[in-house]
Amino acid sequence: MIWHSFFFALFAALACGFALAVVLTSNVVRMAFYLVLSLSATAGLYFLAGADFVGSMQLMIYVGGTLVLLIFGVMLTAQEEFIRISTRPAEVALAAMVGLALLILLSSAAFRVPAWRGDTPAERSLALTPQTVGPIAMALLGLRVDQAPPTADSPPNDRPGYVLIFEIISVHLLVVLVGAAYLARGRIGANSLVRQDPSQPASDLDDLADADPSGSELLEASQTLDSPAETGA
Amino acid sequence: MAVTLNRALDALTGWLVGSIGDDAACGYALAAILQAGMLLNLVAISGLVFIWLERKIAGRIQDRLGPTRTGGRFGWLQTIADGLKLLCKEDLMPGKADWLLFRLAPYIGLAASLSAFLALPFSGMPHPFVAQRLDVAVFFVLAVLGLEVFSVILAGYSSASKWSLFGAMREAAQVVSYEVPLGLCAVTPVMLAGSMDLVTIGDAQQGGFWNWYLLHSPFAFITFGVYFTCATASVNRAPFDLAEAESELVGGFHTEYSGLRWSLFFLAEYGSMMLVSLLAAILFLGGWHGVLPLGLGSGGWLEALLGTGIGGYLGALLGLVLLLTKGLLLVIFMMWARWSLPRLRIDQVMTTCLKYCTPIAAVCFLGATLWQASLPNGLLLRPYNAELLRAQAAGPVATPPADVLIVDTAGGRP
Amino acid sequence: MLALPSDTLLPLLPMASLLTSPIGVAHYLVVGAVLFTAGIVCMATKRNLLGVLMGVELVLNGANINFVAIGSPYLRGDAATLGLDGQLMALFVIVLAAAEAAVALAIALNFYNTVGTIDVDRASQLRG
Amino acid sequence: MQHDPAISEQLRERFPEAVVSASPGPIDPWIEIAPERLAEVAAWLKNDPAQDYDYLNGLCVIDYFTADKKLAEAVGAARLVVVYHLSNLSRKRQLTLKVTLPRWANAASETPPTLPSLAALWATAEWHECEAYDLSGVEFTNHPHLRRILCPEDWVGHPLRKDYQMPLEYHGIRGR
Amino acid sequence: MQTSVEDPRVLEFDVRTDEMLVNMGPQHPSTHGVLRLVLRTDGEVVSEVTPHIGYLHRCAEKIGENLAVRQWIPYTDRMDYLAAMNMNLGWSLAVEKLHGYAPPERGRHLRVIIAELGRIASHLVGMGAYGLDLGSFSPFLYAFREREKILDLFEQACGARLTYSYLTPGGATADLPAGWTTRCLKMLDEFEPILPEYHTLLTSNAIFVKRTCKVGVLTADRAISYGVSGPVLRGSGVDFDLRRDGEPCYTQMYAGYDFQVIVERAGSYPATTGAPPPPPEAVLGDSWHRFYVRMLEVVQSISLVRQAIALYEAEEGLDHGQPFKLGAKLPVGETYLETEAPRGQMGFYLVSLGQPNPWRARARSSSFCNLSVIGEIGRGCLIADIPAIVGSLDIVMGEIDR
Repeated sequence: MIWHSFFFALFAALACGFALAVVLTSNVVRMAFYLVLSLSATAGLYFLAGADFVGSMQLMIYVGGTLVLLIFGVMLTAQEEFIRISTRPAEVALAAMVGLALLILLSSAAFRVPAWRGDTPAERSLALTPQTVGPIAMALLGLRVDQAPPTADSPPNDRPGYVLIFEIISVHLLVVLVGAAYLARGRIGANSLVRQDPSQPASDLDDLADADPSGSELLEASQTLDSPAETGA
Repeated sequence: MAVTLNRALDALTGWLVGSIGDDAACGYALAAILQAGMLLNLVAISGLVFIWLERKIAGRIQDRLGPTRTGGRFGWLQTIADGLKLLCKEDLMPGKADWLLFRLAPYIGLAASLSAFLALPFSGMPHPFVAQRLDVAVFFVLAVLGLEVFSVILAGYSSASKWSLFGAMREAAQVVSYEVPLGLCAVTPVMLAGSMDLVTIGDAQQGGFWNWYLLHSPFAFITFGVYFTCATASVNRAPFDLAEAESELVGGFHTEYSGLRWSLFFLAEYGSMMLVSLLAAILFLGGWHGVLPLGLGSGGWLEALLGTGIGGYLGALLGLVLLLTKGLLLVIFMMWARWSLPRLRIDQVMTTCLKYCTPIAAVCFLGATLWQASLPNGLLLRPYNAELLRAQAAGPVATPPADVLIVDTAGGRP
Repeated sequence: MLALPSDTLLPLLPMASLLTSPIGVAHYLVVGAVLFTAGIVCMATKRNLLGVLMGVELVLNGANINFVAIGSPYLRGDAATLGLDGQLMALFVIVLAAAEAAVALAIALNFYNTVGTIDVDRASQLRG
Repeated sequence: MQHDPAISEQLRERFPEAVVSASPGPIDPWIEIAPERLAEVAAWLKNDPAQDYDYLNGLCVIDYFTADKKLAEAVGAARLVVVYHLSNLSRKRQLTLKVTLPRWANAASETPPTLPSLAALWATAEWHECEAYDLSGVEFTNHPHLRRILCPEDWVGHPLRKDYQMPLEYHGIRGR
Repeated sequence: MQTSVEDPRVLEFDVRTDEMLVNMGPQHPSTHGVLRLVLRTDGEVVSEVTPHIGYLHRCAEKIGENLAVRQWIPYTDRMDYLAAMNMNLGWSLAVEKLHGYAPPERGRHLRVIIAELGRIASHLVGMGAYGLDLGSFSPFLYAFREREKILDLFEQACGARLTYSYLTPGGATADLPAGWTTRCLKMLDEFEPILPEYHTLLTSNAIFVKRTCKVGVLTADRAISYGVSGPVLRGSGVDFDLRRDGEPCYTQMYAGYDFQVIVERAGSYPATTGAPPPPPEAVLGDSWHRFYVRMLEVVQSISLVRQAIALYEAEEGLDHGQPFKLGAKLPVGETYLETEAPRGQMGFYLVSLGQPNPWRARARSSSFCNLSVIGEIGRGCLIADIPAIVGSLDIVMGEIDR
């Protein structure tokens, strides 16, 4: 058990430490990097808890997919003035107080339940890893092979699995991805890409880019520019 | 292997320290260090060999000799000499770079490349040479391999160079896209073996090349082709090496790197090349089993001759050699492609992935499934051994013998 | 390795059982709570839209740790089942988080295209 | 590729005051055009279906100026001559036009002489006119982007002028 | 409220990124020397290409005004240093045109041999470097292997391997050494069967076709307007080659030779053994066609060298043409002559006031005009297309900057 404790301490420290780093840093690229480390450490915690499949999925989908997407987004928008956007100190102080209170509440709640304290640990061998892939797959198909049947002679497949949720989530994912692809498409006045004739004056967008980015006129200019429906109607 | 090694080491340390801990803590620590060291050496040495091999192959393809001076007439020591040179080079960092990310990025890539080897078996039952046998080994390897992209993205971003940024953007788009068909292709052997455990998958293909999943069905054959294409793309090898396209982006993501950090990127790249090749060998090419039934495994002539102990280990060792040979051949194929083909354009790379590889992989998966279902004993709908699973999950009550794991979920194939 | 003088000093500290008692569900829950709180604070304080998104990811991961921990047979000391419900829930959360991230990112990019900034405090109007 | 023997007569007929002189030449014949009429002559040569000089091989500037008394007679009056080499690819015809300009529009302030740009007729002219401006100091009006193309932007002087002196120093680099 | 957008200046796009100005060069692997291209990019899409040249400017024309015509020959070497023989030839012919001189027959055939070998060597570099631009390293070394053999031949003829100063006003500095033609024919016999391998590696390679077809399309009209020449012009389908259509004093060099201008006529190229047909996706005037024209010209030049060697050996006299006296005064007059160099029409303009050195020596560079199209055909392509386009133009900075 000593290794379990040791690795738990290690991964927990990494996960919590980098989660705090995400909160504390103001550089958005660093934030994304710390988040990667935090979530990877979380995957380690899953492995420790015997959830190999979830751990792998965390690494593959969350860290390898979602966070890459996130960093992609950061890089697309990471202009000088947006990399560091600082928050007002008062807000920070308020958030820290609320957060601390929430943390104490949740932690104390966690230790209220005696069964959760880990006083009666199940023994396990480090050499063997749990075989959860098959049961999870069967559960997603509606078969719960992992639970003991209520009676000895009842067939194993009359208990509800997760087939409905699985279907819903699959359809949901499809719809969401199509929607996201549609949403990400933007519309904008002619930028220099379509400006074939170099002598033609630069479009509004270029003026926009040249303008002082912190000015409020930028916001208004971009809003008028990007509502073609109004100008067309 | 871990358990056997652990027992031996625990006895050794116990003898040295004078008492045997009930937790076997020292043994596990030593076993872990030893195994990590072995894998590290494997990657490092194979990196050295591959770089030499790449130069030699490139030379031969281009009507040259390649390295001939350092280390005899074949230039064996050329890579070591180059490595020493790189060690001595100044570690430069652009003034505007994000120092933390810039410094860390190469290590992330190397760590990801190395970690994926943790779950990769080098031999089958009864002595699976694997650092940590996982039930989800296939996905674990692919998932950890996918983390390598962070090193490229962060290196590209933190270099404060436009070329690096372009390389990073390309890499991000490319790797995330290619993980989809790569996973789809890897699912086909998983489906055929009925397990994500690489040891099980490898052992399901024993007994000659006609049992390899490559030759299982036409669909599986095509799947292998798609897998290898996508694997080449996901480890950034030509013709998909857009992130470092030297004719367009100077050096891509590693434009600003020099010296040791620069070489770490390449160590990671060669490690990943080896990894995807070994994975391909296990998933499709029979893994550690010979082209013809050699009888090296359990119940073979080797065990009959030398006994299950030494004979078994010797057989596993020979299996390891076989697996490495297969992996090496695939790596050489990648090198051959690199020195023969022009590079694709980024939009063509994405088209290849999204319009060709992904649909083909999906169709082949379906096809292979139907093919398997139409075989006489192919259907997977056997009574599921729930009791055994429960027993196993319950822990030490029904712990099977240490080195014999349940190959229960295997599909219809022998 | 973690054998500390637990009898005398540690009970005086709050949550000292974290270090002395064997690792159980509660320890995982505390990690989950830290991630959850960090996420909440992140969402509340960050002005960068993507920072807010990262806070959401942290919150979801905190919840996920709870799911996995409560489901884990090793931690509960209950080896009768494989404890798959927690893992399955965690899987669903991961998938939904991927979907959520895709949509949120699409919104963020659209926001950026439209408004020309990524600072949420600067988007004071709902039109555009 | 031949010179059209009739072209000088046609030009004289159509633009009587534009043609300053024409030489049948011992080797290459050429026609000299008045600078102020260059644009319309060029447009006619390009667009008239009977002429159709669609290809501008290039243009260059010759500086006739010398301080050497022995050469003064051969050089003649100080002037700049801009030479245009035109071709008609389909009929394999070629034509040489010359335009004589003063060396300076205003010698005191060293204002370069001007000539209308032909870049709108032949895209070739765009870069060649830049080169002529850069090296010989002829300014082309209505040019889309007249700039120093070979020398650095902040270079002083026009190197192909006969009286050009290499600067003693350029950004700390010794010139002579 | 209408949602569709009528304004053509409003377009839909996937993800907007910020415009970025990128300096490609002057130290960049694929800008063929010290060319600097300033790219205005939107993501990977290039919205504007601005070439900046002049990094190799030596004011060779000014130097030419201060040297005797034969002394300027080494400077012409350094213009298009990959086809220095053809540069020598261009200036020599211009000087000879001023003198009204024609070299003896043996010298004429010698010049054809040398000029066409120079064309082969130059096109080989163009081919190899183009492969390199597209990320294929091996063809470069194959091309250099063959080029080395040609350079060996040049070395035997004149003693130099890059800047030859061999052809000179009046003829050549020396006759070809004994046995040279045999070695040359042997080299050609070895070289010719290798060409189909290059076609396999590049011309008909699927990735190569994908990378070059419909990339950097230059229509015939624009090509003529920009004054491009050589394979770039013929790749756009303009049937023009100075070896056939040039001035008499140049075309007479090729009198009696059997050759065809390599250009697409009525949808097909002149039949060439071993060359694959154009792929269906190729458009006339794109990068693929420019490359293809070069490949076919290599084959044609081999045939021209063979004819020239036969004629050269059949020639009775031993006079290959004696170089003009170094300090001899030039006749008064002026002349302009363009010759067909590998990269296009290299024109030399010579104004003489009767001194030994010209009053004005002007070099009209083909690459200079060829490069000027990059701003037009490079607009709207991807970053990866820029090396593909620049490589297909096959520029040499020494010639552009002079």
